[in-house]
Amino acid sequence: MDPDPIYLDNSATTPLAGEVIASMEPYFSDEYGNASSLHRFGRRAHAAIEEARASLAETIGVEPSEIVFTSGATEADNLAIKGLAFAHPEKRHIVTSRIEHHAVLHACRWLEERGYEVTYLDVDRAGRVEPEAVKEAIRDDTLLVSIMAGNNEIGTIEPIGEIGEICKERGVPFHTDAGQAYGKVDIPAGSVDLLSVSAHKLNGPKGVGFLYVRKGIRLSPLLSGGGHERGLRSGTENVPGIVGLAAAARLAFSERETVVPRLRGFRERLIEGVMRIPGVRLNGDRKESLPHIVNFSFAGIEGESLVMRLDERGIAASTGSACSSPNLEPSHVLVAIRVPLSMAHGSLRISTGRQTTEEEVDRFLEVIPSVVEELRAISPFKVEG
Amino acid sequence: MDPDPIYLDNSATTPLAGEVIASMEPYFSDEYGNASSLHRFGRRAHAAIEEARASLAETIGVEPSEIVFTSGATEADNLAIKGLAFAHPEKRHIVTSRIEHHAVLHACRWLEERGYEVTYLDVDRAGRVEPEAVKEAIRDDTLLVSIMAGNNEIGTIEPIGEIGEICKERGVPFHTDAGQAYGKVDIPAGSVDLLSVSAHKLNGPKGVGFLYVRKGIRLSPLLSGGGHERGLRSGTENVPGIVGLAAAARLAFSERETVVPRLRGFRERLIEGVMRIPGVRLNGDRKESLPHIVNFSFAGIEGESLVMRLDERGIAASTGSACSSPNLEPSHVLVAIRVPLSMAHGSLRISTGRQTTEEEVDRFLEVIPSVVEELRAISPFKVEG
Amino acid sequence: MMYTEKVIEHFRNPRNMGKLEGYSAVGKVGNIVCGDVMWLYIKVEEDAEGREVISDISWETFGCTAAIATSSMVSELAKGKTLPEAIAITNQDVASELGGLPPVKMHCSALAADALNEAIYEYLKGHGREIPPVLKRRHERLEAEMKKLEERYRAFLEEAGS
Amino acid sequence: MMYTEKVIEHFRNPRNMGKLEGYSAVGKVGNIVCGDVMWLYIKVEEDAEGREVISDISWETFGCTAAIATSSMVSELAKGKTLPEAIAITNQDVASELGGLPPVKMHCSALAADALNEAIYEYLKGHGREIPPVLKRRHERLEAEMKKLEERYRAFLEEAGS
Ligand SMILES: Cc1ncc(COP(=O)(O)O)c(C=O)c1O
Ligand SMILES: Cc1ncc(COP(=O)(O)O)c(C=O)c1O
Repeated sequence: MDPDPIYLDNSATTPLAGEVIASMEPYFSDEYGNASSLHRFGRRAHAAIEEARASLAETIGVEPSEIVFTSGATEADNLAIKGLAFAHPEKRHIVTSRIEHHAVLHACRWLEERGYEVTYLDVDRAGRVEPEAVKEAIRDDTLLVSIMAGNNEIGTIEPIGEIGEICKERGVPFHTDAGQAYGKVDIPAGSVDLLSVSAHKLNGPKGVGFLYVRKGIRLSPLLSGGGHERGLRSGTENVPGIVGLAAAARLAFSERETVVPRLRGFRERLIEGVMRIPGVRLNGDRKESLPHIVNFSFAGIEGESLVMRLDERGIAASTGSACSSPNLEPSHVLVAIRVPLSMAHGSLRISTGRQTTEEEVDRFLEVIPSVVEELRAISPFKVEG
Repeated sequence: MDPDPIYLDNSATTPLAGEVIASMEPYFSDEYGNASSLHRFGRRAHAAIEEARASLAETIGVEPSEIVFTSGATEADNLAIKGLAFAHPEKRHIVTSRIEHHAVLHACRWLEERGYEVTYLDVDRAGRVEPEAVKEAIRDDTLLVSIMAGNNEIGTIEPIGEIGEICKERGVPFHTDAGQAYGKVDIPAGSVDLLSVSAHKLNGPKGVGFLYVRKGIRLSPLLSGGGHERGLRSGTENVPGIVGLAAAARLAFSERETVVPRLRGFRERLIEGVMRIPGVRLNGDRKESLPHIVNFSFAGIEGESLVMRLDERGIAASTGSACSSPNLEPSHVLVAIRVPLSMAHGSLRISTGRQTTEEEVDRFLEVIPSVVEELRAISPFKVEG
Repeated sequence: MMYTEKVIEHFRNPRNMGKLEGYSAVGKVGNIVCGDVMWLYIKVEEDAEGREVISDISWETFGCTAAIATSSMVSELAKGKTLPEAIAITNQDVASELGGLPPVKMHCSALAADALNEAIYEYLKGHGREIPPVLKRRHERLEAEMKKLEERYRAFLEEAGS
Repeated sequence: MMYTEKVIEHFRNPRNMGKLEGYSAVGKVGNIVCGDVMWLYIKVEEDAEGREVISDISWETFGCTAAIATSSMVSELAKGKTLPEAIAITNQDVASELGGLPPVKMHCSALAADALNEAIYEYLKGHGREIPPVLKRRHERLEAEMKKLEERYRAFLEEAGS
């Protein structure tokens, strides 16, 4: 095994930044109060949460009272979709796309099983939702439009601003899952009503995130109880997690101007390097992409074994292959952008992060041709050199 | 201000134990993988979670596959109650008690607003639910019985074993909220079908907990998505949190035989000391109680100002007074056990923890009479000495 | 919920607390149901120019931090004031002087201003004097509120089963 | 999902991989739809006692870690075996020899045993020999499964819009 593994799976999760750990530590065993408590421990916890709320609100230019803390983007997505459904039972139709994260798709499916109609919009071969298609899909009984800000598998950025304007015109709430996009690209929060974020995609802690809920949008809570978060999400607040989320966001936004161009550079370098290998396809859009995600397909080999072979060589990446999924079907995103099934099986997602170095990218580019060659050597499908 | 504040609000939340922090640290920036990832980072995270799951299962004598990780007891309670409701829409009746935690009560109320019928069982003056009352309340369309293991305000322990047997006979699923009882008293997990736990009540981290779901009990997820936790609770697993939860549980169970008697001793000492003050009432049961919680009412004074005065003197405690609650009503638990309203306003909850010392208890007993006296001096209601 | 420094300071060192010896009148407001009861004692004397002033004042309060701090503050604001000046003290004045109160606690500052009103009302009534319309209106509103509360009190106690 | 050490070891150092020169028969199983395709080559020769044995074996596999490891393992298990012995190798044997497979991956071990069966079936058929009933049954089951998969494949591709 390689002594110093190279982590290129930052869209799955990220290491905690040193600054983030440092921000959380005081809240473990010193300032450990419950933010609802009256005494000094409670007041300090409360102040820490409100400070975090204010600084997160600032990153997207909204009011602190519009930020609802959750356990992550999955909960934020579910709260947005099911929470809106429970609050407006007369609206029975949802518009979303075929390439949403499972948190959105399966929340929609859950409602479908309970009698809702869901329009799953097609995307083009780059993975882009057509704003006109959203316009056509909206009906009088449309509860919600949910289109992600940037795709977690292929990186494609969606036209959130345009879709938001359409929704505003039609008076339909618009939710965007910004699980991958937040902190990486500009999100026109003024165009959205609901927005999901997860800390651990951002060098923040796992198990915490937030949902931005525009003032005036009415949701029913999924987690009822003590009335925390203005009654929208009960449960003792995860103070260190919330503080860590805010620290991670502050870090991401303060570093954006240096980190994002670096990641874009890595992405271009990766595309150039990998596309030299024969029988390779770039999945997604070369330009309109999140900076940190790039997705390839390799003819003749299967993605799970590719990831495992890379792991043997000390490189952590991921795949949308059927063999890597619990239901043994290839990625719905790759299918939606019409990657041929054989190629969908051979997909590889590389995602960089703030800690990724040029040496690591180059080491990957050095290793990948031989790994592909080895696996093709034992494959019955031969690829022209 | 007192330089070394005394924390006697351990039923609100607890400081992280040193062992727990140490167990979590490796998962922040070294073993930071997503437990769903194929590569070594993912495999190690996965192994850590499964180890935690197995060790938690062992504490209550169940199968690892019966443990579902959540963001805390509030989520566990909601998943048990709403999750069961969504999976069994034909059952429209719930049995619970008047003294449940708000997470249970408000989840029930949420269903009530959607057409469910809920029987809120009365309790006796000690806060005990009568098993016979449960038997009488069960109907053919009863979805669930939910009775807490131990009360978070007054400490009363409920007859979970007996209630569980009744539910078993009648074929009705039985949920118990063990948010306060887990790790403190024996819980006959064999008698329950669903059981909620929160880590931060146990010197573990905030934002993580679990729901035990007996094999064969069918729930519909509240958080749909990537299919984590056997499809019952999606969202990237909070690896450090889960590891910390297991470490906290291990610690609690390994120390139980020394810590619990110590806390019981503190409780007796507190009762003896405080009852010497005139115009004091013990709320709850002197014997059948969780070891760490004791609740008093002081005639003629209001609880919020009592807590604030104690805070001035460096002691952190809590109250069920109306003034301390967002809806300005006194604790539903104190009302349910028929504490006269004037006394309900003057309640004080003291809750000790593993880090509490005898010196701290004695310091509280030294301070409390003068604080009570001060507040009575400015109160229009005079108490006979 | 956050209290200002000023609230905390008055809570810690309340001014004019206790029962006043030889008071001219007492205003009793609040109800044990909602958990705030305030008794405000005033002593009214004529000053050198023959105007009636609140020469001394004190209070007894059963209530939260905010209730105690507003009791203390209203007593400071009213002390030495002529009756017309004292009548003009609003709950907004009390809250502002304390640097503001958490929204959920604003009713406590109302209670303090009400207690002052009631004390003056009782004083004027006891001396067979004419009651200014504003004072009378407030007194009637308070009586009505008290009645409502008592009804709620009954319902509450029945629900509580005692 | 956890692989055993043995699976990882075979995945890392697969035995008998590649295309066999001068093979007697090849068994082709799997389908690109489900993402696992295995071609198993055998060379059949008579041993000193005149029995037909699998004197050499190799494979080419498109598939996951488990598919590659089971390919390697089945080739080791079958090498040097007489045809009846080789026919007797089950997918359970393959999985057990690897120390077990994750539940979701058990179908990969089936694939490896199937490929061996198919290769022997093709060998016997190619030489005009009688096919043992067990082999024939399996062959027919595989054909039926393949047809079903191809139908699903069509539906899948249509759904994918290409
Ligand atoms: C786009 C997107 N949405 C939602 C999620 C869910 O986030 P979490 O697993 O933190 O709940 C993820 C990551 O898994 C994501 O990439
Ligand atoms: C008995 C009981 N149940 C549930 C909860 C809720 O736990 P959490 O706030 O961690 O979700 C608590 C504590 O707040 C509790 O004491």
